[in-house]
Amino acid sequence: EPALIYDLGGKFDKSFNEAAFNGAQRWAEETGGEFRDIELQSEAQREQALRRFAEAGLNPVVTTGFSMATPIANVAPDYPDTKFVTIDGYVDPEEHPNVLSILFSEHEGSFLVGMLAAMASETGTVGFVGGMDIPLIRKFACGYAQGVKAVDADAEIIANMTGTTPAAWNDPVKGSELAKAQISQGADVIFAAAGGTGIGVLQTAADEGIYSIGVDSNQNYLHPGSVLSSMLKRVDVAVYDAMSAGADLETGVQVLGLAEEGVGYALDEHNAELISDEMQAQVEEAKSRIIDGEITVTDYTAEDSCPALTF
Amino acid sequence: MDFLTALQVLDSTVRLSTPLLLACLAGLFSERSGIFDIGLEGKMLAAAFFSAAVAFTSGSVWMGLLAGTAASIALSAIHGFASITFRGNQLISGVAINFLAAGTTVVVAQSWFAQGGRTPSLPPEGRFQTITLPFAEALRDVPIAGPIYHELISGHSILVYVGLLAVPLTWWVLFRTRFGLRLRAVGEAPEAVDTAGISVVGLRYAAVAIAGVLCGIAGAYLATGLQAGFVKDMTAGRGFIALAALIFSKWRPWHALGACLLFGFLQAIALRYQNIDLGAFTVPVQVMDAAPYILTVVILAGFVGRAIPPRAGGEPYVKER
Amino acid sequence: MDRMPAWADAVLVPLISLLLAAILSALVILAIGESPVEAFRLMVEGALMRSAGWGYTLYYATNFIFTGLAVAVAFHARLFNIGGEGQAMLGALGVALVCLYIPWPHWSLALLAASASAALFGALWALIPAYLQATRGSHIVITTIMFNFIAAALLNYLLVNVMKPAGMMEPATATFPQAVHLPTFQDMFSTAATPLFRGSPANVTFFVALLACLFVWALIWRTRLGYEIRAQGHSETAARYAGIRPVRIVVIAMLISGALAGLMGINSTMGEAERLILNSTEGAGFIGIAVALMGRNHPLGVLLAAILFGFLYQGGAELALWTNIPRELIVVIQALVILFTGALDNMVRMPLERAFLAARRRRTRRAEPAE
Amino acid sequence: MTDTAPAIELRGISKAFGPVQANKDISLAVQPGTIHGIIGENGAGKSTLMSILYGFYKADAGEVFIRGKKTEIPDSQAAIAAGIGMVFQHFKLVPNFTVLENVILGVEEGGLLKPSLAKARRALTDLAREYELNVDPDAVVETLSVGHQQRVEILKALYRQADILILDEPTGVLTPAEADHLFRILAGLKREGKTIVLITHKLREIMEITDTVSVMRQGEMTATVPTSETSPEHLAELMVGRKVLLRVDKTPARPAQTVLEIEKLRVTDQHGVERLKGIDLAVRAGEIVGIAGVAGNGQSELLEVLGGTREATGRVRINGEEMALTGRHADGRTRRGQGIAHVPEDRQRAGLVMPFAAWENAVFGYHRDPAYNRGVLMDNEAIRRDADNKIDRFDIRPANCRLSARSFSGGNQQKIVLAREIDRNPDLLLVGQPTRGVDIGAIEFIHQEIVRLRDAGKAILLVSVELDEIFSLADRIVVMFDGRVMGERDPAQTDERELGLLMAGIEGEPDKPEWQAIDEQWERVEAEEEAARHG
Ligand SMILES: Nc1ncnc2c1ncn2[C@@H]1O[C@H](COP(=O)(O)OP(=O)(O)OP(=O)(O)O)[C@@H](O)[C@H]1O
Ligand SMILES: Nc1ncnc2c1ncn2[C@@H]1O[C@H](COP(=O)(O)OP(=O)(O)OP(=O)(O)O)[C@@H](O)[C@H]1O
Ligand SMILES: [Mg+2]
Ligand SMILES: [Mg+2]
Repeated sequence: EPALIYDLGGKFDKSFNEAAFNGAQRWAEETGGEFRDIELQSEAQREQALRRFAEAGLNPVVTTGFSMATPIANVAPDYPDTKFVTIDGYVDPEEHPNVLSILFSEHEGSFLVGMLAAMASETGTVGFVGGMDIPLIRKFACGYAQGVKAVDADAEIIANMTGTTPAAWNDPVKGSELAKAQISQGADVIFAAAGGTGIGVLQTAADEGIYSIGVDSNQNYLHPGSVLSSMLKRVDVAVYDAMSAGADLETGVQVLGLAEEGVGYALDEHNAELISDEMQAQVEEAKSRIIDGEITVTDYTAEDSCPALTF
Repeated sequence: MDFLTALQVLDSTVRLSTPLLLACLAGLFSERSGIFDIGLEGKMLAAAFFSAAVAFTSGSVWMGLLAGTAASIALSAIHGFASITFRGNQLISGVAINFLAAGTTVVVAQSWFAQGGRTPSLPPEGRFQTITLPFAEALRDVPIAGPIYHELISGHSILVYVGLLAVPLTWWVLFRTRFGLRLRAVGEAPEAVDTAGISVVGLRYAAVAIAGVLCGIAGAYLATGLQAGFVKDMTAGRGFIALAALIFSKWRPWHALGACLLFGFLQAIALRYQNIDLGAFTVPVQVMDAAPYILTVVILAGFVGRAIPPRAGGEPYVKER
Repeated sequence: MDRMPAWADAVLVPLISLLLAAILSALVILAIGESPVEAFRLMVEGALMRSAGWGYTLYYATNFIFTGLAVAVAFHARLFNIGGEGQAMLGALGVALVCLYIPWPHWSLALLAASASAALFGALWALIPAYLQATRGSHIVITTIMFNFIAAALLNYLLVNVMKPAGMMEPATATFPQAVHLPTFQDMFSTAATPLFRGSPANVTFFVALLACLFVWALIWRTRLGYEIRAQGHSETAARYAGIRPVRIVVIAMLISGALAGLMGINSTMGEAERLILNSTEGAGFIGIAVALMGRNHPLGVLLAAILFGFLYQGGAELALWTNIPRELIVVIQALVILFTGALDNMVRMPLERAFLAARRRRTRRAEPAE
Repeated sequence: MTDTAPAIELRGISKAFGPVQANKDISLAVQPGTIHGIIGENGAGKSTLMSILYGFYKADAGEVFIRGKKTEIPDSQAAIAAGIGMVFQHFKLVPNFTVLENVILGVEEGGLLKPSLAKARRALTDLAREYELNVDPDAVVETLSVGHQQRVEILKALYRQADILILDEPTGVLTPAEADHLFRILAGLKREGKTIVLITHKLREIMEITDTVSVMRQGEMTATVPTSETSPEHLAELMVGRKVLLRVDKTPARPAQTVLEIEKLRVTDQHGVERLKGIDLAVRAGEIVGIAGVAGNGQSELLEVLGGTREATGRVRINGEEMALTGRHADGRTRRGQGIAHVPEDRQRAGLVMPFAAWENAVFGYHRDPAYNRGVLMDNEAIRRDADNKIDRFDIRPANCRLSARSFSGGNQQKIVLAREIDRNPDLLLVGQPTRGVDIGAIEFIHQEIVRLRDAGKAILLVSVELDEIFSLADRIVVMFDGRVMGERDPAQTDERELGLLMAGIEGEPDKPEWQAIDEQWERVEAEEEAARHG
């Protein structure tokens, strides 16, 4: 029986954690298995949940969020028979042989939606709304900006952050206002990587008749015809795979990028009309070139700086 | 800042100020009657949820507004029960209400919609649409005044106008009606009200109920006016900012309007100008994020001075010790 | 002269209030289709029947003791310090600076220095609101709310741009060196034969918190300063008459309050996370308000209320682990506890008082004919 | 007259506040068209009884008959409807409302204020003419003198067409002339057939104006007698249950060196109103200087400046040493160091911290004295021992230093303050209203203590609104009016009338009726204040 630990954002954040939940659901439905899960409420519960699940014999213990890396590193040696999976966190595989670190190349996926944004934009100005100014969000923003510039070197990118308290992830009203401010500055495509705040961004984009781009899960269905696409981060697949592997899970470090289909952009019936064949062709080409290594997308967190955007 | 940008910032100011204003006036009624209210946040949140939930289920935004207001009034009733009838500590009661709303909204939302403490997205008829005031289109091209009318004054949802009208109405009620006279009296000298043969308890409940209504509208505006649904904790501390605005305004309606517009304006500015580039140096986004709060402190310390709350505020009315 | 014996007021009233809160909570749990009995069993077993459960309960309690005491001290001077959250954040920053940039030979020295630094940073963050209140009359409620936001922005900036090790994903500092690792309850009380508090974060800071309770008690009820703080809190006119300078009291009380809130940083940052993370306070500053009010601003009350909240936190974690009850239900239970023990206590007290008075009347009436 | 029903009849009224039995089975009948006095010690239950009649408190048992008809009075609305009006001992006015707003509160006409205000304005003009009760209808109540605030209370009752008027200690705050004026109004009301109940501590007033007098003691009605058949001494005995000395025995003063010298002392309050307009005054060792004046004429400010709680300009010397009037040395702590002790006018707000225990209050202001401290900690044992001593010497009851100040009666609270201040053996004792709200027995004791301190060669500055008290204690009388010293008199060579006029700012013989002259003075002062506030 596997276990899943969601990050503080909670199970139903409409993006990252929810994707993890969906993956687990799918696994449960397909295999008829059961899994335990917990929504963390405080920092100290990270280790606690790991330990309690490990003690209860649950295996593997899958976790979401970069903040789980350190707790897992602390706990894993105490439970050598349990496999731990950290999605987004990095735990040294040499030291901790029972840990699988799954990392996503969000910058690559963001690059692709950035291209879409630039192509869809008529004003040459696109926006980005982040939840909080943290490295992960900068990684999204940076990949996005590079994609935009790749299409239109003169394009302007307005990047905003919502706030500095945890409320920043759940403030759709502020998301709306940021979107409006960006629209008034000329943006006609906005990429929201801001949890619950993003709901407000997408809503406003739909209300104001511009495009928005969703994040993590496929959010195209929220406002068909307005959500240009979503930057997919296939946490669901990662969770599904980990749970399917069960106790035999192979540990180490997995980096899921475009090549592994770990990230991508969403194309479905809700946005089919928005993405022309030409746009799709260009993006697909860039995708394969990234996979081939012809294009390198800078990972902000690796360099702590971004060629296309200053923070 | 060019004219158009200024208009847009002011437009944003109006939207950001409205929930603050409604909550602030709610606090004003309550505190003018001698009942401190730090539960504004919770009441708004409960109203936001119930308005969205009922607007979604019933398909009518007005039903939503009604339900949101009812939820907010229910919390007001708890506050009244604790602090008027049972003479409990008004601060504790307010804290409890904030917790209660934060927890209940998500628990109920989860068992109702199973979308993780969120309501589904509202269809258009479940939302307050923006309304275009008469002649807005026609006057659009008149220089200066045209854009001001079209951009800034017209084109908000009806609750914004309700909020703005609530200011003169509050002033009028407080200073021109019998009810207002009694309300102000009960916050200053409840024993005078009592010996004049008026029920202190009744007046205070009335004030708290009005606070419930106004918070209800504020919450409904957030969820069904500005947004199309409820997200957990979506009030994001606005109740506390409203409280600050109330103290800032020294419990006066027109000043409350000023204070809320100021807070809204500072936020709008901070949202609009997040990355100020000073050539060699970009002002960090965190500085802009904190700017409204820093400026508030500066203004408070520099210009506002001492705020003296209603004399009987915070203390339960006890005749027989 | 009293209407009700002191023991009844101190024990009976809160107990009955808690019972009412529990009954209502049970109804809520029932309403969402879960079993309240099972839920309470899980909470009690998880929080109180295992040493590790206690380890968590006391860890949370430690945080709440500090923030609760902070609110309480300010309250004695009739200052409503809503800024515990921001002060605690700064305190944590102070801890991190000391632990990261100074090589310590032993944790005890580091603890002393970190405590001093946490207190200093917390106090400094309270200083501006205090000074503005004292001299300009700027309402402390507004300024401390604002300073919470400013603290969050400051910490966000520092962690992302300055203190984060290069290439790291998380907006957090590096882990503190092993030398400043504080002994946990596990380190202190476990033996090879009987492992206790396994993996739980309760650490030596809990004793610092107990000392802080003692300190606050002595300060408020045994020192001249405390005497003056209380006098000022009860009546500024009287304080002025007695030659107590209000500016001084406001500033000092807030400095102490801020320092206490800041001390929370040693528990969460040095004791648990062992690095400075963005979300190190997690709203404990606000819980402190409830804790102080419920504890009637007395250190002993604060201690008990903090443990009650620690229990709710830890019990809530257990619920989240083993049931499908949403975590927000715990928030509802907390709300009910605050409401019944804090705000609706008179609902219990008034009838009790009447009952005691009636009982006494009966006693005296029966005694009279005998005279 | 005998066949008409009493205007008020109370039967078997009982009322307990928790464990305190404030009224025990009280019956009382008040004949219509009479003035009925009620006297009794502090805490005897007078106010409680009348508050029950007015619907402020609910009686535990008993019945009320108004004009012969049994009447339920669950709240004040019912009392007002029954034609009862009450002027409370502690005014029930909204301080930041205007006179008009206070008058209409509760009896507004309709939902809007405008018509009510207009109507009340007209009615007030009529009432003012009819009863010589002038007040500016637009003045904010907190800016009015206490006397005028009382008028507002009376106007409120008359506006509500009360024909039974209850006045609870109305003269405590009035000058003799104002009191006379009030009594003339009451007499007029009586002539119109209205019934008046008057509660007072002043036996002279009872003798002067009432038709019947009832005496209360410890919650019980002990006697009701026609005023013509009794005497002050008899009443005092009925009240206290023993013989009381109504005058203080004291020897002539033997003033020595000057202790306190005040020159050109000025104070401006936070509204910009000048409260002291250049005071010159000296107090010598071994004398009691009594400052007479109506409350609100700068006496409080004078005491506050000297006590260190208010800043001022001018010069003050204590024992020849210059006193700081501004800055951080103008505080109570410094003053105490200079040998000044201060019994403040308002013991509950300034002199005591009400929730503190008696022992804590017994060192309040002197809590930094090394005798009460051991290192950083306070020596609570020593403080309690000290408090027990004081309780013993000043016969403070109950003799339990662990009770909070709140649970002592007014007189005993005052004794705690006095004990604390007199015990320091100060060079200069500032005393404000030492016996306000204190009953006859305690007054006797407090006066003796003050005189004893004088005889020990200390300087004493006494402020009191009670002329009786000034006369019986002061060796010199200084009258203050509107922030100025109106003049100084030798108590042996002046009388209440002369002082009363001085207290109203009138020197020599006025050229119109006294009360009219007084009224004009007050109005001038209030107008000036209003101007200063807005200027
Ligand atoms: N709020 C209170 N709580 C408890 N007891 C009180 C309270 N107020 C008064 N008492 C008690 O009631 C008694 C009478 O109080 P009150 O002030 O009326 O006394 P008093 O007769 O005026 O005494 P004194 O002559 O000394 O002024 C006191 O003994 C006091 O202990
Ligand atoms: N609201 C109250 N709560 C509790 N006790 C009260 C209250 N009002 C009065 N008492 C107590 O009831 C008793 C009677 O008080 P009351 O005010 O009627 O006395 P009084 O005769 O008017 O005295 P005074 O001359 O001081 O005005 C006192 O012991 C007093 O302490
Ligand atoms: Mg009385
Ligand atoms: Mg008394």
